[in-house]
This record gives sequence, structure tokens and C-alpha cells, in this order.
Amino acid sequence: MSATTTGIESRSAPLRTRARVISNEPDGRGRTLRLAVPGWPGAIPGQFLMLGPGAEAGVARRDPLLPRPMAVYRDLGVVSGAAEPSIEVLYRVVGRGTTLISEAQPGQSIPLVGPLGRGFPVAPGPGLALLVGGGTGIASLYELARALLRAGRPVLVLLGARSQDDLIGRRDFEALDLELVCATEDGSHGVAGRVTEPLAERLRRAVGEASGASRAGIEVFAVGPTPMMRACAGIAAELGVRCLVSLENPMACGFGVCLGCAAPRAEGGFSLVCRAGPVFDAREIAWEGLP
Amino acid sequence: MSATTTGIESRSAPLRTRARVISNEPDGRGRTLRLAVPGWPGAIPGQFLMLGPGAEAGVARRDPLLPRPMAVYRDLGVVSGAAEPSIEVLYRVVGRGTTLISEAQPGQSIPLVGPLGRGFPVAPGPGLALLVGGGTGIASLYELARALLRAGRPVLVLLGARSQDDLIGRRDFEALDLELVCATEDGSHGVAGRVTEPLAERLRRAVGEASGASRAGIEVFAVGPTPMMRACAGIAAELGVRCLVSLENPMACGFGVCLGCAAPRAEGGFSLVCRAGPVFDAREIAWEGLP
Amino acid sequence: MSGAETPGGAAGVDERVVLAGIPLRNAVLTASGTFGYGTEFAPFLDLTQIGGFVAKSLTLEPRFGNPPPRIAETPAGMLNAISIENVGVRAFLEEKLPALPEGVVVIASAFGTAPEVYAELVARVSAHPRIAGVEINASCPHVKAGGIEFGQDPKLLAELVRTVRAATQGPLLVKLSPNVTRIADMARVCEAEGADGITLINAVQAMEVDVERRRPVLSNILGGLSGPAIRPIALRMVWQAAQAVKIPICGVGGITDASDAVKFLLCGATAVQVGTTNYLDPGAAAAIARGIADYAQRHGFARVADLTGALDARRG
Amino acid sequence: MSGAETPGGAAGVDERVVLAGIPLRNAVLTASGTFGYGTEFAPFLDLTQIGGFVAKSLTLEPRFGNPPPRIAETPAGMLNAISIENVGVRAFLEEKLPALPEGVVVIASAFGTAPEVYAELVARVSAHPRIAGVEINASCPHVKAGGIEFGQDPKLLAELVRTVRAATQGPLLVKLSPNVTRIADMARVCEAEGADGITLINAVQAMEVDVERRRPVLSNILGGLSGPAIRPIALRMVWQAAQAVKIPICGVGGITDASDAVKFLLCGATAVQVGTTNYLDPGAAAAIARGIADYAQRHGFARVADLTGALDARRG
Ligand SMILES: Cc1cc2nc3c(=O)[nH]c(=O)nc-3n(C[C@H](O)[C@H](O)[C@H](O)COP(=O)(O)OP(=O)(O)OC[C@H]3O[C@@H](n4cnc5c(N)ncnc54)[C@H](O)[C@@H]3O)c2cc1C
Ligand SMILES: Cc1cc2nc3c(=O)[nH]c(=O)nc-3n(C[C@H](O)[C@H](O)[C@H](O)COP(=O)(O)OP(=O)(O)OC[C@H]3O[C@@H](n4cnc5c(N)ncnc54)[C@H](O)[C@@H]3O)c2cc1C
Ligand SMILES: Cc1cc2nc3c(=O)[nH]c(=O)nc-3n(C[C@H](O)[C@H](O)[C@H](O)COP(=O)(O)O)c2cc1C
Ligand SMILES: Cc1cc2nc3c(=O)[nH]c(=O)nc-3n(C[C@H](O)[C@H](O)[C@H](O)COP(=O)(O)O)c2cc1C
Ligand code: FES
Ligand code: FES
Repeated sequence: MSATTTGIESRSAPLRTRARVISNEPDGRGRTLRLAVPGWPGAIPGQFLMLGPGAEAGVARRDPLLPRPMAVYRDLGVVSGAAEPSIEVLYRVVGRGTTLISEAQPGQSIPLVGPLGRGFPVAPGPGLALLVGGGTGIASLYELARALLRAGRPVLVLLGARSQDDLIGRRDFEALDLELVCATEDGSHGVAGRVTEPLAERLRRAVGEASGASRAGIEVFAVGPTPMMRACAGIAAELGVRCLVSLENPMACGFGVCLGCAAPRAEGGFSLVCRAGPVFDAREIAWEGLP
Repeated sequence: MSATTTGIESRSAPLRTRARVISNEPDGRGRTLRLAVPGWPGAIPGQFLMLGPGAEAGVARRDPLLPRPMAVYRDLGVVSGAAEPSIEVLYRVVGRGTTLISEAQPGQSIPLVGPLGRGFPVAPGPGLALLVGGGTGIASLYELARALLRAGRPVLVLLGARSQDDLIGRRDFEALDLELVCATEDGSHGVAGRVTEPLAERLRRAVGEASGASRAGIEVFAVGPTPMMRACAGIAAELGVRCLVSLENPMACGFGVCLGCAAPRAEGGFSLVCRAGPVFDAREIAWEGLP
Repeated sequence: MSGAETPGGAAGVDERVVLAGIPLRNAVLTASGTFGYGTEFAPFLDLTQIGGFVAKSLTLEPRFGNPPPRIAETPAGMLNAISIENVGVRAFLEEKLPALPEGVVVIASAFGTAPEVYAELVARVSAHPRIAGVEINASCPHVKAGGIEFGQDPKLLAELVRTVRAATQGPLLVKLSPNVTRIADMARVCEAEGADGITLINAVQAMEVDVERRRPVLSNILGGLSGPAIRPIALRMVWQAAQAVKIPICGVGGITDASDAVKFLLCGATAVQVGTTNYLDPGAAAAIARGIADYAQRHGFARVADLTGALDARRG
Repeated sequence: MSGAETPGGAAGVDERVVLAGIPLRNAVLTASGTFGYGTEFAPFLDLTQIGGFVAKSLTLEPRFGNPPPRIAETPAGMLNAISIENVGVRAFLEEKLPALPEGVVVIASAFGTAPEVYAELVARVSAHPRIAGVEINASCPHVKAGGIEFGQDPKLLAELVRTVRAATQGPLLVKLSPNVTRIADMARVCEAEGADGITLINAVQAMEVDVERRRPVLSNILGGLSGPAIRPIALRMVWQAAQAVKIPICGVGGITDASDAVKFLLCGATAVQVGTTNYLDPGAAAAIARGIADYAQRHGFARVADLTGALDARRG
């Protein structure tokens, strides 16, 4: 990593608080939850939160019990007119916890712990950054794209999903000053097929065209379903390009004490996804050992 | 019981459904929950419901687990403009279940089983009916008062509470064509002191003034905290007047299968409050055995 | 004895199972003590749409239970200390059974303080043509043996099952206590002594305290924990017993929906019982039966019976 | 060894308790395996505002745990099968302990496969001046004895406690498995062999199934159930153990708030441990300690220690 890499050293201490729901609106098949978080210190792209399942209902809710890990989608800071910093979470309703989160009403509060984990390293330089997002993995890439742009990197974002409505957050990416490629399996938006196909093509082209520092600086950042990330890692490895991924393991605590989120390491043993990750160099992971 | 008594024989089969919340508004320190209940067969005064704790949140809620027993406060039938019958529940927030019920929003649905239990016997005749309500017990008396009035009985309602705001439902009783006496412990409304004092006085007077059929037909109906009901029973017994009470035991099912709601009988053994009751002749109860 | 003859299931799935020699229309029974004597559920449920029900445990004489409070709510569960309040075997056979519609599969539950008492009960109920089988509730604190339950001591349990087995040739299920170190040992005892099947689990011994009154919530101090909270424990015990014995297992504990029920079948249960959930949703058992058939169809199983033990439990 | 000297409590209540010879600032500890090595909680909690913490169970050598998935959510609870992943005793003493601020009470937890291994571990950790006491985790599936846990067999347990007792004169707590028929017997064994206290309960053995994949959720198949779901079971076991022994008991299992904690004290616990709740609310333990003091004051107890066993359990 370069000297300007934002790594574990610069992480802010996480806080435990109740975030206030500002809005909770659908975005295609996903939803955007905007929260006011008193004292929010700002997150490094790739960091996440543990969000209590559903707004507090005046009484402690013991079922579902565990908080849900969610990426910090947009870190808005103190927007004008507001007293507190606000953030956004982009999520999909998949089970009981996210169903309850989807029912949180503006004004209600949600228990929140964060920011947590180690985010993406953001190094300056001429190398192309290829950001590949699949499904809700898209949520981890927005602030990363912005940080890379700020660091002067050329950025290409590739978003993949089943269908147009699953391309959650797409409009926010369209508003950024970067190249955006979308792939849908049913061809309803962008290229038809998997996002790994345009990735392979664009990465090959970038590696072929670049030289020196700009070639060495090319990186792939992939967040999405495990098979997608594994495929991205394979494509990158073949071309000798570094690939960073963000793993989604089940978590109970999010801050390194339950040891529930272990991912197997290529060199043997395990790493805690919530503490050593969720961002890893793809080569560190023993992919076949992920459930 | 007289021949026209509405007893167990005329009970409608209970239904299990999801009631739709029409409104859920504060009434002093209590709340009134109005529900649309498709297929509601109507209740006998004194019957109750089992209400799922809180509106369904799209996902099954397993904590709190048990439904909450609640009297049918007002049985509104099909009000004009509505497609389904509606009912009202008058309740107080005392714990986790009622907190969740208090958060149910109009349009949400709540699991409901009912009508359940054996209601009050309503016999015609000239005898004075003295209805004594304490705390949330008030909720069991509104439809009873109406039914007694319909049966041609002279009705006196005595409501007791700590303070003015605890006299939930008072305005609804004021709108009925009957005599209403309120007692508050702090004297903030009506007579100061316990409701049992005006009861003793009024009952003594009624017994003294009445004769023959009208004297034999005098009845006390008491619903409230156990000590209050016990005191009412004592006052009535002293004057040889029948006293009916409605017990509030913890319940899991409400329809006679868990055997959790047993109340000790004066003659030994137990009665199920949800099935043999909740209304009992006060003399049937072994008061000292109630928790 | 009554049973089910026709293959059912809107989905074309064969829902029938045979539990301990009892042919059942589908794999969903309801649990003793949570379904009364059946008739209480008539307003909510067509009793012929479930596999059958296990009636409240019977004693030879009618019996009153504990003084109130008898129940308490706990996180995702409830406690009870009813103490086998029941109408007695005679009223059950003469009044309760005849009140049930034809075609309803009834399993009686027997409870006693000595093996001979159980045997007499079992002999009496299993002779009745409306009784499809008997489940013995072996979770009785045995006075002679110092308060331990029959289901907690392998020797007492063996004696109990042996004695009862000699008293009936009809289908015999033994319902075990979960309050033991090794459930597999208890299952093996039942199998060795000739039980036709085992039912797992009864409520887990537990306690709740009222901090304001500084008293136990239950008059009995201790009670049995049931409901979703104990489901993972019940599932584990069914799994362990299924590894240990060949006789069929009826899984019970915290089942709220079809997915919960399927978990028990996959772990090796032949049928399941719905308990506490009947209180919250008296129509639940029928919905669960339908849901199991749907699951079977979605996953390509032609028969619900094939779900039994279909868990892929290779490690890694 | 470190301790607490000053009577505390904004409310003027004396919050101090002595657990197994360990003086504690207040009655709230945090449970092994749920509080890491303490430093992880520094952002959320002033570590000197709780009685102390029990560190993750240690083995002689660093140890990796089970492959994922290691955890699952269940109704009002969670399952885990971590398998004592830890940094090993050396890194604990040399790196983890020195990173903690002064005044934090640390109880080490020891785990092994044979009594001698436990003894060596206990000897090493209890020699360290920052260690206030040792808790031995007797819920280890003992290979030689066929997979049964030390805490499940009275004879194995007696041998274990005896061996460990000989290895240290410092405060020794034995943490028992709840997966037993009679917890009181196990508690008596600990007392007889000289343990200074017992901790009750460890997680309850349980299982969860993924019906879509038709596989156990955990790679280890079986796991331990913790969280509010098991609180009534833990409370019952603390009560039963408190009736059986005189040595102090540390109550653990499903505590989420001060009222839960008070229940354990009333049933006879001298102190409590907060476990799974730390994951949901990493500041909970301190709030619980404050809440206990408030309760004591409201109910007229000058000392939190007087809450121990203050349950009125007369029947009727
Ligand atoms: C670091 C990280 C960041 C994430 N960021 C996002 C995000 O920005 N947007 C988004 O929609 N989702 C995100 N996820 C996935 C999200 O946490 C799960 O979809 C969510 O927990 C599902 O909860 P549920 O109760 O609806 O599902 P259920 O299936 O009912 O959950 C049951 C249990 O499994 C766990 N679980 C289920 N799915 C997942 C999963 N994919 N990953 C981890 N645990 C899971 C739950 O946390 C819960 O403990 C992220 C996961 C991780 C680990
Ligand atoms: C037949 C009957 C009719 C009732 N009608 C009304 C009514 O019209 N309005 C009203 O406000 N209240 C009524 N109650 C009381 C009401 O059921 C309780 O206040 C309510 O259950 C409290 O639930 P909670 O979760 O808020 O309290 P918690 O204390 O958290 O409840 C814990 C458990 O205790 C039970 N419980 C607590 N208090 C009572 C109680 N007083 N009676 C029975 N069980 C209790 C709960 O049902 C639950 O199972 C009635 C009770 C009965 C038995
Ligand atoms: C109130 C109540 C009463 C019960 N009575 C009996 C009984 O009489 N006989 C019996 O074998 N089990 C009895 N049980 C145990 C249930 O049959 C079942 O084994 C247990 O509740 C676990 O299942 P569940 O979690 O689905 O309720 C009773 C359970 C409850 C809750
Ligand atoms: C993820 C996890 C890991 C645990 N690891 C240990 C351990 O290493 N040693 C131990 O004695 N107990 C361990 N426990 C058990 C807890 O200390 C505690 O006894 C149990 O979780 C019950 O308490 P709770 O319901 O408050 O969590 C662990 C529990 C969990 C949830
Ligand atoms: S989620 Fe608890 S250690 Fe990672
Ligand atoms: S509440 Fe279940 S029997 Fe009365």
C-alpha cells in the first residue's frame, strides 16, 4: 500500500447510539434509509454499521435478536440545515431483519454501532480503478468511487444485477463524474449478461493500453455475491492485477469479539471479516472455504 | 338466572382473523383502539378478545409471544359507510405487549381471536343494576350498561380511578342515559376517595328503598383490580345482593386449552377464567387464592 | 383405531406418513396439553385437515392442577406449571371422545406416578376404538425416586416402558424429558424396551421471577419452558435421537410455521407436533401441514415421508 | 490481583460484592467469549464501571476455531460453534493484559482436554498480578470419555476440579454445562472439591437447519444456544444450585437488562455475567450495573450484596 493509503490506522473509534430515521424510501427493488447520527465521525469507504433490526418500538425487541451489518452507502456529513451528520444505507429486504428495517418510520430511532471494519485502501496515481458491484454490493462502492476520484484516479464503475430494478443506486452513480457500465442478466438495462464479462474485457484493454506506473496502479474493487467476487479475483489474477473484495459473512457483533464472522485465509487459519475486513486482498482468501 | 339471561348457550363461535386498525387514539391515560373485524359476530357484554401484541410487521413476532386478553369495549356493528363490523378496545399501556399495541398504525393489521368467554347475564326487571368499574375494568362495562338499559333496568354506573385522567371512557358513559358517579382518589374529578364508598352508600339506600321484585333484582357488577372486586363482593354479600365480577388472570390461549387461567373456586378446585368466566358470581370465587 | 387412507395434498404430494404404526393423513399432530380434547378447536380448524392430535395427558382419576399463577411469558417462550389438570380417563372416554367428529385421529396421553398406573391407563385407553395410539408422558417427577422424572433415569425409564409395553399391543409412543444429559441414551432405552416411537421434547425445566414482588412468578416456583425459544434445543435432541435409534420420532418444540416443521423432518422426525403456537394461532397446525406439502413439492419430493432424515450433514 | 475498594453507586447503595474471594466494584461481569480481551470495548464502555470481565477461554497454544458458518440467529437467541479460537495463554499474558487500563478486574478462563492441561493453564494465568481469578470452562467435549463434557459427568468433573484446585490458591470458579440432568449434583461436586465458586450457565447445546439448502446452518452441525431464550433455564439452574451449595454462584444466560440481572441475584447468585447482549449493545453491562443499584435503592436494600437469595419462595 502506498503512504497515503487510508488503512486501519486512521479509523475512527466506533460509536453506539440511536440513529434517527430521516427517510426510508424505495429505490427499485432496494430501499434507501437516511439516518441522522449524532456524533458520527465519518467512515472510510467500505466500512459498515451494525443496525438494530427495526426501529425501537418503545420496548426491547428480542426477536430478531442480532443487529444487521450494512455498508455505509453515502456519508453525507452535516447537510445544510441539519444539526447532525447524516448517512445513507442502501439495502434490500431479504429476511426478517431487513423487513423490520424497511418498516422504520421517519422520526423513529434505530440502534446503530459504527463505523466498523477496515475500509478500502485509496491510493492516488494514474492507474485505472475498476469498481465492480453486484446486488447489494453496489452499496459499498459509492463512497469508494468518490474517494478515488478525489485522489485523482480514473474510475470505471461496473454494476451488475438480475434486472433493471435490481440496479439499486444506479442514479447516484450516474450523477458522478465517471464511466458507468451496467449489466443485467435479462438485458433490461445496459449490456445483457454478467458483469464479469465487461470487467474482463475492460481490464484486458486497460492492462494492454497502460504502461509503467499507470499499469502497476490498476486495481479491481469487487463487492457482491461470493461467486461474483471470486470470478473477479480470477480475472484480475490472470492479468496480474490486484483485486480487493469485501466479504459478507454472518456477524453477531461487528467489532471482533464474537469470532462468528471468520473467513478462511489462503495461508491457513481464519481472519475476522468484521475487523481484519470486510475488505481483503482477494489473494488472502481461501475462497473454497467460504460457505 | 332468569330465562332471558344471555348465557353460555347463546355465545357465537369465536373467529381467528386479522383485524384492521382504524384508529388508535389516546383517551386520558388510556387509549382507544378501533378495529375493523371481518365476520365479527358481535359479542355478549363482558366477553373478550385475544389480541396479538402489536401490529404484524410483515414478519412473525415471537417476542412478546402471547396474545393479550382485552375486553370488547364498544361493539359498534357495521357503522355507516363501512364494509365490515367494527369494535373498540379501551386499554392502558402497562407493559411490552400493550406498548406494541399502542404503536399499531391505522391500516396495519392485528391478529385477533374472539369473542371469547362467558359474558354478563342480563335479565330484565325493575331491580337496580350497579356497575362498578375500576381502572381498565371500566372497559368491560360500557356494553353491559347498554344491554341493561335495553332490558329496561335502572342503571347506576360508578367509575373509580386514581385521578381524572385515569377515568378512561368516562365521556362515553356520560353520553348514555344513566346515572354516573365518578370517584377519584385524589379528588380531581367526582367524589374523592375510593369507588367502593359511594357503592356502599348507594347500594344500602337502594336496598332500603326497594321492595319485592325490585329489591330481589338488585345486582352489582364489578370489574377492576382484585381488591376492589373483593370489596364490592363483600359489600353486596352483606346486603344479600348478588354480585358479578370479571376476573383478570394471565392467559395464554383464551379458549380453554392451556389451563393457565385457573381461578380457585370457593367450593374447591379451579375454574377456567377464559371459559367458565371471565364473569363469575362473586360467591363462586375463593378470593384468598387469587394471586 | 382410525387412520387416513387417501393420498392428499393439493400439490400432488403424498402427505401421508406412518408414525409408530399409526397411519396419518399428514405429518402434523398437535401436542398434548396445547389442544385440549380437540373440540375446543372446532371453530378454528377442520380437525380432519391435520394428521391428528394428542389429547391432554390423562390420569386415572380427574385431577386439579396447581394454584395460579400457572403461566408466564418469557422471551420467545412461555412457562407453565399446570400439573396435569385433566378430566380423568373415564370422562375422556365417555364424554370427550364421542364429541369428536369421525375421521379425527386421536392419540391419548397417559401420565402416572408408577409404572403400574401408566399400564392400567394405557390398557384402558388403547382398548377404545377411537384411539389411534398412546403416548406416555414420561416427564413426571417420580416421588419414590426422589423427584427425578421417569424420563431422566434410564433404569426407571426402562421399567416404565417395559411395564406399559406389556399392557398394550397398540401403537406406543414415549414422550421424553429434555432435562437429561444424553437424550440418545433415553431413546435407546425406549427402543430396546419395545416402544413403537418416541416423542421429543417436553418442556424444558425453567423459572421466572417477578422482581417487583421478589417472588417466583409461578406458584409452583419451577415450570416448563415451551415455544420458539426451545426450538433449537428440540431440534438438536431429535437429531441426536435419530442418530441413535431406528424407531420413528415425533418432533415437538417451538414449531411456529412449515419451515420449522420441515427442520424437524429433515433431522429425522417422521411427524411433528405443534404446541404453544396453537394458543397464538388456533388454525396454525392446518396451515403448517399445507406448507410442508408445498415445501416438498418445491424441493422435488413426491412424498412428505421422504423428507425424514433428508438432511445433508456432511461436515465442511 | 486487583479489586475494588470504594463503596460506589450514585444512589448511595453499596454496590460491592465479593465473588469467590474476588472483590468486585459491582455485581456485573461480562461473560467469556462475548467480551474479547476487553480492549475491544474501550470505545463503548468505561471498563472500570463494571465489576470486571471474563476473558475469552484460553488454551495453552493459540487455537483456530471451526470453519464458517459459526453463528446463526434463532428466536430470541443465537447459536455459536466457535470452538475456543484464542490467542493462547502466552499472547494473552504478554500482549492482551498489558493493553488494559489499570483498575480493570480480569478473570481468565481456561480450557483444555485433560485435567493436567487445565492445571498448567490455571497455574500460569493465576500467577499473573493482573489476574483476579480464574474460571475453568468445564464444557469441553472430552475425547477420551467419548465426547461427553467434563461438566456432564460428576466423576470427570471431580477429577478436573481436584487437579486444578491443586494448581492454584487463587480464586477458582468452575463454569458448568447446562446440558445435564441434575445441575445440583454438579454444583455439589465443585463445592466438595474446593472450588471457590461456580458459574452457571454455558450455552445450551442446540441445532439449526437451513431448509433451503437442507443442511445444518453451522459447519459444526451442533452449537451452543445463548441469549434471552435461555434465561429461564439459566435462572432455574442458578436457583437449583443455590439450594444445593454454599459457595457463591455467578449467574449467566440471557441477561439483557438490570431486571434480568436482579432475577439471578434474587435466585441466589452473588454476581452475574452479561454475554450475548454485549454484541447488541456494547455498553449494556455498565447500564445494567447502574440499574441494579437503582433497583436496590428503590427496594430498600443498602447493599447489592443483600439481594443475593432475597427471593421469597414460600409456596402458595
Ligand atoms: C459487511 C457487510 C455489509 C453489508 N452491507 C449491506 C448493504 O449495504 N446492503 C444490504 O442490503 N445488505 C448488506 N449486507 C447484507 C445484510 O447484512 C443482510 O442482507 C442482512 O443481514 C439480512 O438480514 P435479514 O434479517 O433480512 O435476513 P435473514 O436471512 O432473516 O437473516 C438471518 C441472519 O443471517 C444474517 N444474514 C443473512 N444474509 C446475510 C448476508 N448476506 N450477509 C451477512 N449476514 C447475513 C443476518 O444478519 C441474520 O443474522 C452486508 C453484509 C455485511 C457482512
Ligand atoms: C378477560 C380480560 C379482559 C381484559 N380487558 C382489558 C381491557 O379491556 N383493557 C385493558 O387495558 N386491559 C385489559 N385486561 C388486562 C390486559 O390483558 C393486560 O393489561 C395486558 O395483558 C398487559 O400486557 P402487557 O404486555 O402490556 O404487560 P406485561 O406485564 O408485559 O405482560 C406480561 C404477561 O402478563 C400478562 N398480564 C399482565 N397484566 C395482566 C392483567 N392485568 N391481566 C391479565 N394478564 C396480564 C400479559 O398478558 C402477558 O402475558 C384484561 C385482562 C383479562 C384477563
Ligand atoms: C400449558 C402447557 C401444558 C402442557 N401439558 C402437557 C401435558 O399434559 N402432557 C404432555 O405430554 N405435554 C404437555 N405440554 C408440553 C407440550 O406438549 C410440548 O411438548 C411442549 O410445549 C413443547 O412444544 P411447543 O414448544 O411447541 O409448545 C404442555 C405444554 C404447555 C405449554
Ligand atoms: C459466540 C460465543 C462464544 C462463547 N465463547 C465462550 C468461551 O470461550 N468460554 C466460555 O466459557 N463461554 C463462552 N461462551 C458462553 C458465554 O460465556 C455464556 O455462558 C453464554 O453465552 C450464556 O450467556 P448469554 O446468554 O448471556 O450469552 C460463548 C458464547 C457465545 C455466544
Ligand atoms: S462479527 Fe463478531 S467477531 Fe466479527
Ligand atoms: S387462557 Fe388458556 S385455558 Fe384459559
